[in-house]
Amino acid sequence: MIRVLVSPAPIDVAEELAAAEAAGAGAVATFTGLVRADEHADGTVAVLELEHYPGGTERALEKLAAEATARWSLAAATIVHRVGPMRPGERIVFVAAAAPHRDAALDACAFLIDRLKTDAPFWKRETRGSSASWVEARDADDAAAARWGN
Amino acid sequence: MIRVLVSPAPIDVAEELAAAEAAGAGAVATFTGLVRADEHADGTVAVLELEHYPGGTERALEKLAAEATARWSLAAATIVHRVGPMRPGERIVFVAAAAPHRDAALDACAFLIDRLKTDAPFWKRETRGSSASWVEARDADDAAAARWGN
Amino acid sequence: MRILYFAWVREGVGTGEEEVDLPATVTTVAALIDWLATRSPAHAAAFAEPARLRAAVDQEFGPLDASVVGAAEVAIFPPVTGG
Amino acid sequence: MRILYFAWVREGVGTGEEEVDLPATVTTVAALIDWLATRSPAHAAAFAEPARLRAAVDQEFGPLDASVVGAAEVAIFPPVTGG
Repeated sequence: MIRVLVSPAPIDVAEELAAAEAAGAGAVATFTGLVRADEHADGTVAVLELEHYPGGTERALEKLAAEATARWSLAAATIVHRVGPMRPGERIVFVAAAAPHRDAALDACAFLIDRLKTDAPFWKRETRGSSASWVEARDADDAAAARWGN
Repeated sequence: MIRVLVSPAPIDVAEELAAAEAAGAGAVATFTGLVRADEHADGTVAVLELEHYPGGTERALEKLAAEATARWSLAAATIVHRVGPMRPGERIVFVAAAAPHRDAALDACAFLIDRLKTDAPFWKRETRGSSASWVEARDADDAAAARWGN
Repeated sequence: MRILYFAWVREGVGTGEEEVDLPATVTTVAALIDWLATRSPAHAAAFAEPARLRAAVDQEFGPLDASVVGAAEVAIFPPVTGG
Repeated sequence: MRILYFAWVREGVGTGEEEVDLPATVTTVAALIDWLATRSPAHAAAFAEPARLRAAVDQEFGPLDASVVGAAEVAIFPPVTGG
């Protein structure tokens, strides 16, 4: 089962997790990314906005889920990413991998989120007080994605 | 936040995940283990029963959660393990780790489940058809736990 | 050819999408960016640092020397920051 | 001293818990197991392969040469298989 969803609606993790579990494998690993309220000198993040590439995003995520499914023989690969404005504490992204054994589920889950960070066309804009700025890409994300090879 | 629960009741992952998310960190990784319906020559698993060491189990799990919290500066570490009889598709175990960044959450989650497999006093008995047998420990579990050091 | 812009590239150029008639001499993403930069000062400013740009040709991510020959849609954008 | 048994060790011994008065000469888990084996043929059979046994002294997991001196509770069981 491959499940990809890009939506402005809040992410329902209970529903997504239940769907991944229903694939019948014994091990399900998940990762949830939430909007952090980082304290910076210029104030707390009040709003995070996610822009994406409609069509291109879904295509990139489906490709990623298919790659993970083939590599770890997954019973289920789920990628749900929220877009539009969101507030601290809200979920940005949820990924899940279901496999017969835990090492495959855990590795595939880490792969999905690492590669999503570098391969999927999303862009974050933070608003702190009255100033908005685009979030810069992190070299650490490239390094994390690179450890999985091509 | 450290949360340890050993109970015969079904595991409510939505509630547990929400509690881990509420700790305020940006990254939450989880692992769910479910009863598999492995097809063997002697028949499908009809019932899995988990025995444990009351008191000793909670102590071992709290120690494990505290170790993970210290090692990865977790905002939340959750270990919920079901005991008693359960059926294929039901959740046996749920672990969650919340941290400011994803690498810590993912590593801590893998650590929690790897070490739980070797360090927590649970024993599985499978009933297939009319015969019941205790599940043998796996060398692979010792190897997985050992990679985290002492 | 449909050209799409995202994030600060979109804001810099001043539009998210435009249709262009590409000269046959423009065959790569890098050449396309150079050619687009001549359309307005805003384009030129948005494309001032090609090292900060990424692209997808017909929704397929690729390097700046990827071919755009025959493509229907090229997207130009900053390094991605999702997840 | 309270002795606890779990899983197939419990089934083999025939009880999950017993109280024993330990001789002062018995100071380690391994010695305790040897001593318990003399209590009945069922104990002896359950403890026949010490390599398959694990133990916790006062709920602290330890090797078979761990001390039991002064302990209130010792648990003897097979390798764990949870998760």
